[in-house]
Amino acid sequence: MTYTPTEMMTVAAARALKNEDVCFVGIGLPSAACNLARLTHAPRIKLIYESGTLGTKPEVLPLSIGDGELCETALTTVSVPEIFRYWLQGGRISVGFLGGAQVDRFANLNSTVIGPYAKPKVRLPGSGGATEIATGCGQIFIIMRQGARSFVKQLDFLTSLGHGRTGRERRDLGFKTKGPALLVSDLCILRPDPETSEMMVTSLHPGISREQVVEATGWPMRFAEEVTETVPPGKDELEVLRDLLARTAKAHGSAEGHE
Amino acid sequence: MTYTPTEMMTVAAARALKNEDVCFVGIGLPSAACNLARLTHAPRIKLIYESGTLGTKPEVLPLSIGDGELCETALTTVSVPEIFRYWLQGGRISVGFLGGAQVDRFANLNSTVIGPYAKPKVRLPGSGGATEIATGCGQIFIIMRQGARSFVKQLDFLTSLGHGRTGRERRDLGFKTKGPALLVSDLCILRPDPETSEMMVTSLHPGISREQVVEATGWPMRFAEEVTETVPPGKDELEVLRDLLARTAKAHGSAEGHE
Amino acid sequence: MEFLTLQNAISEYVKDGDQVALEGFTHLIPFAAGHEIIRQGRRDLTLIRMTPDLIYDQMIGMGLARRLIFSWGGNPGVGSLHRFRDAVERGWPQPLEIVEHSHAAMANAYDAGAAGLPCAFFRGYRGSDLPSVNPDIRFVHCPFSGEELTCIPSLRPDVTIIHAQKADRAGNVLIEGIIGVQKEAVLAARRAVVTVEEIVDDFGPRSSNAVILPEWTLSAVVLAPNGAHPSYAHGYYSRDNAFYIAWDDIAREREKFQEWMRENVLR
Amino acid sequence: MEFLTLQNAISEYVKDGDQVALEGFTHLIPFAAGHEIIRQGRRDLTLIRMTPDLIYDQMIGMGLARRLIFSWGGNPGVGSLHRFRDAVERGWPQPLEIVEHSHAAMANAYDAGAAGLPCAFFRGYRGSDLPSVNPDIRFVHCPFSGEELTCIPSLRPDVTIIHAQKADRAGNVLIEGIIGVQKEAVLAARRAVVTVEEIVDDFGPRSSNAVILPEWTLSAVVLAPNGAHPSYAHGYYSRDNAFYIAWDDIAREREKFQEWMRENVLR
Repeated sequence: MTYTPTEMMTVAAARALKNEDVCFVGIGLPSAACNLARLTHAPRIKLIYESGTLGTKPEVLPLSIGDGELCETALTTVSVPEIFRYWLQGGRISVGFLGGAQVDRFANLNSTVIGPYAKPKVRLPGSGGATEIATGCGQIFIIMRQGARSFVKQLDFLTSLGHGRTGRERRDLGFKTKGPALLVSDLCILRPDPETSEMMVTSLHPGISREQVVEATGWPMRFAEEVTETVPPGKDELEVLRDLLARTAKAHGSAEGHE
Repeated sequence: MTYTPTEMMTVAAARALKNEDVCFVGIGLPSAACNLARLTHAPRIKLIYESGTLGTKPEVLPLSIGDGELCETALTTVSVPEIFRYWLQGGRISVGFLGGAQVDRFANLNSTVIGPYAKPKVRLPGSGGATEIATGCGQIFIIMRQGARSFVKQLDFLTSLGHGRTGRERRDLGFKTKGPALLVSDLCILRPDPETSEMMVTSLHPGISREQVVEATGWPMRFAEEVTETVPPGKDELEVLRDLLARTAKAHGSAEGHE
Repeated sequence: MEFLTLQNAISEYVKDGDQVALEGFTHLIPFAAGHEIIRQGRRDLTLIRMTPDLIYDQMIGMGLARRLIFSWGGNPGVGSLHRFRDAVERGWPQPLEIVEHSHAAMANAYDAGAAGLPCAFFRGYRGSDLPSVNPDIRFVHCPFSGEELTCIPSLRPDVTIIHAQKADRAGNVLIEGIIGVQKEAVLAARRAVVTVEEIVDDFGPRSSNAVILPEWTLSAVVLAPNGAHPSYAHGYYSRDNAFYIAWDDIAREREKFQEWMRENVLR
Repeated sequence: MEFLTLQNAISEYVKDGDQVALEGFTHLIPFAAGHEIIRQGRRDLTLIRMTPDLIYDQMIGMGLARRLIFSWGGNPGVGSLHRFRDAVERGWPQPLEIVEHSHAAMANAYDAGAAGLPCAFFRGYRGSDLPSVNPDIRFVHCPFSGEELTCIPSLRPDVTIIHAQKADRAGNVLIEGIIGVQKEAVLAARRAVVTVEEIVDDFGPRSSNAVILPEWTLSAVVLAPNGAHPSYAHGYYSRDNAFYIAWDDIAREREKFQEWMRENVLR
């Protein structure tokens, strides 16, 4: 069964989630991955959106972080200060999903500006919940399309701490949380080197060469000793994902729904 | 119509409350006074109990600060942290009612211990909400039975700040709230001297002599230049109060209900 | 609390130069009130919102704002807020000073404002570049554990405006669904205006812990049915996601934006 | 979360020497759980409660407590807690170390614990003698306004036990009415046990903002009908005010108290 790179990326991210996880979900690809996991191998996963919805089970993916669907299908809905104070800062979240316009080799993220902050070439939306999600969740999964402009040697701005600019800052600041443990792109899967915390390719998606990955990376990409091939999306995974996206597109009156 | 000293005290306190007031109500006499005001001249007064009930209209007086009656007749009920953070500390309360085992000439209150703190002769319940009610409400009304053991020269412990041990501490600490503006006893009504903040008798209840008040006070009691006689409880005030206490006693299966 | 028309509420309670917070976290965004502010041509406003959203994109594009305090400036699920970007990137129609925070920081700052505190203490920003561009972000130590904590000034808007489902005849306001930071934003503000979908005699049977703002915490209550569109009102109408998608094209070019505002807001 | 009998929940989750919080602000006080702790003879407990109430009067009188963290130690509307007084005034049945706070302080300390912070910042205690007898009360300055604020350690009990109206089959817990500090006390604790009036298939139609503790925040849920008596459960039974009044006489004398406990709790 044929599939798109985005589908491969979404499925690979979904597979990393477990029934026991309590997930802080962002809109877009993370929302697709988390709900795909919930609708396939992890029916008991708990999804939390920063709009305050606890244990939500949306039928269609939200366009916004606060769509009514999230509240109507939630166990309950609390205030936004409570979500950030009792639930995120309180250490109740096991996995936080993040993305951004730029990521560096130590999985630090930029979602603030391209160019200088005072005079940006592109003003991006900014942190939202990301800055504290990055440090408050048990571990962080990053899901991003890979390219030389997004996988950069040097971030224009560090919005959300990964492992730090040298890979040591997170440890030095004394965080008990793991930080970025997984980065899934449309080309491959990366995990941090246990020693240096530099993200290394541990799995290539089917049909993707090391050269393609190197070309799509703004720093000299490292590969793990053993690089496996990502298991392609299964028929059931694709069917559930496509149904979900079709329902979503129909609901939002757009071709892409959550994109 | 004859009446008891307690009834005089309760009625006098009730009269000081206005429709516009938002009251932080304690159990016992304050609760009786606030609800008497609500059932007579101040039907629009807002009553808040520290158990989290906003705008409550109890049919019978609560025995405890958290009786179900308070919640069932409230506009809504919030958490206890919210009551103290958003409502009291947030500056939303115009009048706080307090009492205690001991009061001094500057209307500081002791509800903690009789005797030394480390080895108390009598261990009293303690602050409860009082310490922050004393400083957080727009003004404080105190309602207490008067006697040489309760109106003392020197507090064994200062639980709740009135105007301070010398009458200047409240001002020096920079509080914007007024502090004790009224003290109603079973003998008289006291208000602070605008200069020294010492509580002075401004009104004697009918039939009470200056000598009786002096005898029932542990410090040389001062009298205002003009001391009036408290208007005795009216027929309607007494009927409403007695009905309320009768309903209450019946509901709690005790002779005294709220006492 | 007084019941007012939208026009009178805005003219009485929103002044030039005010710090204004129109809150509503995706849900219950007070668009009708924002449009009235635009029609009345307020100037030099400091706009406060966690997510500026389309309503601030419109107010910024119409030149009402001198300053923006925010934490996420995008079109949710769609992309950029083009008017916000044009103001920050090219100073059109006028330069926009930004005070940038994270969601956690804004939520804590509203909470601290509602609690009457001068500042909020939380665990945030560590390892991020944001403190280097926002001097309002300081760090203090817990006197017991020694842990470094983050401290920012509380938010105390001159006026907060929110939209809610219902008011009763007394002017008490009931909010349901995604409640966001509305209660905190109202309690943190000097003045508060609430637009509502409907005014009912009585809220009737309800949870004893329903989210209700007592009338004595509000300056004015305004009947404004559909007042949150294209945002939504839980139990009344759903989010107009198609419009949020369409806004991307409407707001991309200055002229098209201005024409749309003339046609749909100003007249 | 696991569904357990009361006996198994207490033996598994309450250990000698633990910091234990049985919360419930007048409403929903977990008496049944407290009685089971007494039957199992736990020792050296640090008891945490804003209002010790009759349940801690009983636990203190039975010699379970080494230390008490509290803010109001009376019998509401009745008078003294005689067992508490006997322990503090005469060290019977054993000396009781007290850590004394105000309600505002305790509420803020639970809130800070739930928020994962090491300490709570609020405006309190100024002008009172309490800071002179409680070294845990410190003062810090707001870095922006310079205002002096109060700082106390957050409460992080080893185990919190509360009583609630309902659990569903998954173990989620619904609380209604006077909710007190129960949610904060549970989220601040390392372990949490909830006793409930009933277990239902599904909570059914409810406010979208109902106060619910997800099962994954709890260690154990226990079916314990009438488990709050003589306190009450909103919607199930009301407060036994007559018993609270009668307790004054039962607890006044050591022998009468011990006999009552033997007759009504131990057997």
